[in-house]
Amino acid sequence: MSAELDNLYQEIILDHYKNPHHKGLREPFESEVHHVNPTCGDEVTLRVHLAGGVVEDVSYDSVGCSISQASASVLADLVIGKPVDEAMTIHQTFLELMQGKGQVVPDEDVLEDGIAFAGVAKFPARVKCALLSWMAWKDATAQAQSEGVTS
Amino acid sequence: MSAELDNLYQEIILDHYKNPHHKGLREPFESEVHHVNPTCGDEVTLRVHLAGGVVEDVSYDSVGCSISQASASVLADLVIGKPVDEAMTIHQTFLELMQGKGQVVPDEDVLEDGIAFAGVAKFPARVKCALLSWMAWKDATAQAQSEGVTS
Amino acid sequence: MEGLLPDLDVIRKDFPILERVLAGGQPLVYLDSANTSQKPQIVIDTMVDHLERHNANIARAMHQLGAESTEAYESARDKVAAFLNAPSRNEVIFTKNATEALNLLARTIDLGPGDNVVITEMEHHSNIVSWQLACERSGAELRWFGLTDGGELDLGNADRLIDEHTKVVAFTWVSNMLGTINPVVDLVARAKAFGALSVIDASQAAPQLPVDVQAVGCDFLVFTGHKVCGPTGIGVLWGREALLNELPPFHGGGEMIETVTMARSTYAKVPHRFEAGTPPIVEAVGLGAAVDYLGHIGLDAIHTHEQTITRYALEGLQSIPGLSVMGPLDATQRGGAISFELEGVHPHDIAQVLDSRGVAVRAGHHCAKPAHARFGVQSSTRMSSYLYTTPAEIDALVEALHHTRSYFKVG
Amino acid sequence: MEGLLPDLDVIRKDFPILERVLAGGQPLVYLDSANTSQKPQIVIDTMVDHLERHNANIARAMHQLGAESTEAYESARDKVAAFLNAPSRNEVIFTKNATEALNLLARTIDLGPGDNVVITEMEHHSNIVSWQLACERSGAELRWFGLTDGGELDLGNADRLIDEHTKVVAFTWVSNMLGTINPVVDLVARAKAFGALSVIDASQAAPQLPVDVQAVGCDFLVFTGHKVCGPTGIGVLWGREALLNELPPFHGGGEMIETVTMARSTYAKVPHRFEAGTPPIVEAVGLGAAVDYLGHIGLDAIHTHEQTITRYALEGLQSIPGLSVMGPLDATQRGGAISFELEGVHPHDIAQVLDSRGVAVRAGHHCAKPAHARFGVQSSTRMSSYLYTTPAEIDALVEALHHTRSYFKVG
Ligand SMILES: Cc1ncc(COP(=O)(O)O)c(C=O)c1O
Ligand SMILES: Cc1ncc(COP(=O)(O)O)c(C=O)c1O
Repeated sequence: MSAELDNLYQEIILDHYKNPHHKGLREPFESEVHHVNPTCGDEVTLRVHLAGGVVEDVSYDSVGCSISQASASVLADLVIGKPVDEAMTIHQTFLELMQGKGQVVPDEDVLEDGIAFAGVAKFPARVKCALLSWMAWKDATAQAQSEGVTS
Repeated sequence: MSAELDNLYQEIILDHYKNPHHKGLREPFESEVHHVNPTCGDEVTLRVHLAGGVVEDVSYDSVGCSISQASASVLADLVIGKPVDEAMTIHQTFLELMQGKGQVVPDEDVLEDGIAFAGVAKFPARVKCALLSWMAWKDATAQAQSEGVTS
Repeated sequence: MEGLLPDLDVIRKDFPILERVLAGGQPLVYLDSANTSQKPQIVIDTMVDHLERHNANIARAMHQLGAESTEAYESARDKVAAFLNAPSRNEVIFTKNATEALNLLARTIDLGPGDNVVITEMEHHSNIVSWQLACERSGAELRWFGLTDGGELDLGNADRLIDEHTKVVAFTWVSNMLGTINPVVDLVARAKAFGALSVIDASQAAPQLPVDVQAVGCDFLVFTGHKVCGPTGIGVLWGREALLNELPPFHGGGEMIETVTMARSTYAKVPHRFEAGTPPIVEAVGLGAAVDYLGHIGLDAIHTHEQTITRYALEGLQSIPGLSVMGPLDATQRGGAISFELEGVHPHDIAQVLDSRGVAVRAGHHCAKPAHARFGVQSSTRMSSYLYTTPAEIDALVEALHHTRSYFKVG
Repeated sequence: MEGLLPDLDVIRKDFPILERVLAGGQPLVYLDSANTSQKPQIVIDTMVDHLERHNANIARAMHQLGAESTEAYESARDKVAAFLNAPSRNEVIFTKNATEALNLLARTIDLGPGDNVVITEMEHHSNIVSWQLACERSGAELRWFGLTDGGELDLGNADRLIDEHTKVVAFTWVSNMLGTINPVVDLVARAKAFGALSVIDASQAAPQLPVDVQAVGCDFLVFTGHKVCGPTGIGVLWGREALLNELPPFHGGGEMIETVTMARSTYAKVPHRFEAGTPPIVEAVGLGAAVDYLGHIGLDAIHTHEQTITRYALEGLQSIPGLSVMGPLDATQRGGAISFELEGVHPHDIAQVLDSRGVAVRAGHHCAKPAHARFGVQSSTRMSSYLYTTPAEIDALVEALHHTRSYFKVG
């Protein structure tokens, strides 16, 4: 069992947890969302700043467990500076990994540190933790984009 | 099983069912009630006429099974002409017989034809049928008495 | 007999209660399945396994038992979604029974003075009283389709009943008293034409014919677990996801929330939105096993079996002097519940004599008083078959009815 | 250890799940009983016997199976009435869970603008959101008792909170998060002094201490089956008979009616008034077996056992560096649910590491977000014992918590 546990709590995850990247709420931003994991209460407030079809910044404030915290940090690393389309593809890849019940082999080229979450997919109760900030980011990005269209 | 059944459907019951006594709604009366057995829909409308502490008349109209019909007929036979107190005692005796799960030996002196219902007490689903008009009578009598007090 | 389920003997072995011997050594002839169905061993065993090995609260629990229990509960949702051909698993809400599902809708769909709700005279009380109460609370008007002498919906005045003020059209798919199968696709289309919500009570349909919510096109549909070989304590509300998410919350409590402060709360989306508190977990798991079991036998095959038994029963019943069947007489146009009257003997007394021969039927108003009143009767006797019913059991019923007549010396 | 149940080993044998072996060969250490309790064999067997031999719908069915099923269901009502020392069996209403029982009251007790409802900050969401929704619908005001730093009700401003406009005072007997046992007799008296109805949430009390509604003097009390060794899908609303019969109907449907016409209906008295539709029959039967089981062991003995285990657990937990227990620290003043924080490790992560050692606890807000907010935390870890818990299991917890600290390299 300890092997399974180590597989869940990979060093990379614990590092991101202890030293989260891009954490804190920053300006400018086009949209801000607040997402909650209703079952456990983990929360994230997340802002997106888009410019010229590129994810210029993702900033966030969050409370939660190591998995949800580390995953926000990895998300920010992965999408900041990427074209929105490409970021969405990364999102999709991460989602598939999480929903794959441990059967999906992660693509390190796309997910970089995100591959450390492969072990999480085997713990259904923790998948929601890992996805919290990713869902928030998708939601915020959709809002920012529709802002752009209507304004 | 046929013995049990014959025990339920005693000749006396079937006779009262085919030729109910005192049936039909009559005047005068001090109170009229309508009782329903919600589970099966059996219904009785029952009137009570009291005078000088005596049950002068009980008249009724009812739809229902052999047990509920026969029991209304036997009730009317038993209580008409009796002092209210004595009628209440008969009511109590009948109630105890019905709720006795077949363990109570009926007192023929008090219940007369009512002793035929001893077999019903073994069929919990039918006890309500046997009690429908008796409960209506008790209710109507209480109303007639309180009418008497207040008027 | 052509049309019976091929392995009827084997199927009967799946139901332990069918081996029950009743008072006087009478074998059980269970013809009360429209009231509640019997349970196959696989449903009972699945529940026992859950209670003995996987029991834990769901969603909230982070441990292995919690994960197992949640997985079992949520996969029951998947099974029910497949059973109904629902577009999304989120559309399947577990309730306590069909009654709760109907009341949930009657409590949460917004109604007001000037609005109307259309039901039918052949509804089960659960699909009448729930809307009566909703109309009383809101000031909306309750209207209903009457019935023809043949026991079908009288659609003659449909154009006057359903109008632009109609908010809900709620009707049963199969009548639990008359057996009538209603033209649900047509009724849904009539509701839709006026922008009204359609609510189908599939409590008697789900056990015996394929239910495909997408093919029917309705907005909401309910059924109850204990009539589809599942346990009591579980029912299903299905609804279109967008519509469900627009409804206000029903019960407040655990799991239906997004966040709670003392001052105010926000609510989760479906299905959790309507599953406040600890849900009927082992019951949902049992229901999942039940719909799997039915799916394995095949709803088409079950439907054919029911029609075959029903045809045979209609013939047998009509051979009895003084017996009149209520509702459609064509077995292909009806479900497997057959209510009847027998001249000179009250339904209670019929049921009692039948019971002394081990034949279990229902007597009374079957929670359909208005339909009884429509036909001028106060109560009736009802036999209802299911996938385990054999022609020999129908023979036993018919013979017991002959005996009833002679017992009460009628005719 | 003095105070433990004498035959603890024998009692543990009654619970088949306690023999479960989890991943990695770890034996199960189930410390999540405040979330849901495990089920003794007798409860499971009683349910199986019902399903395999006596299954039928109740009340409506006139046949032998129907009589047996009705008898089983109604005698469960007698057992629950005895369990609560209720003056009348009619006062016991079977619901689906505690949440439904609370919502039933919140939907049917008449409230209006100018009225107020008083709850507390330590309630489970089911006893908060139900009243929030009722106040939103009716325009009544929601008020609440705050908490002291020690996790008790702050009764300091009781005289301002409860006043002549108070219609309902609803509170938990035992907190599911802090463990606090509230002064229920005092609170009931305060409500009564202003003519307000008192509603007690006994979901955490009923499993572990004797509940006597007459001694407490409250108007309504609820609890949930799955926490008292019964199945899911069943809960209880108890209320004074006269009060219950004055409440308007809740759900409309089968069995709650007196008579139904299309135009209007009249309603039965309690208990049927509030049991619309086919009730959770086998679940009530299981609950009956469960309260019998608890009664046989004795609620006083169970209470002593819980206090003994709680005292031992409080000692063990407080020996862990960085661990702080929330709520009362005196085992005689609290129930068996102990929530705590461990510096530097999030509750999810604690629960995960504990789970890898077979120790099942709950992590999160335990459906008590406001109580967490009051103490400035977003979530906590909760261990909760029951009559089958051993001191050795507490040792396993404590050891696993030490391991958690070293795993996450804290301290
Ligand atoms: C204090 C308290 N009240 C109410 C509930 C709700 O019980 P249920 O989820 O069974 O409705 C619970 C348990 O979850 C509880 O601990
Ligand atoms: C047509 C119909 N609707 C609704 C119901 C109510 O189902 P339940 O009692 O399980 O809520 C029934 C069965 O009793 C029924 O036959």
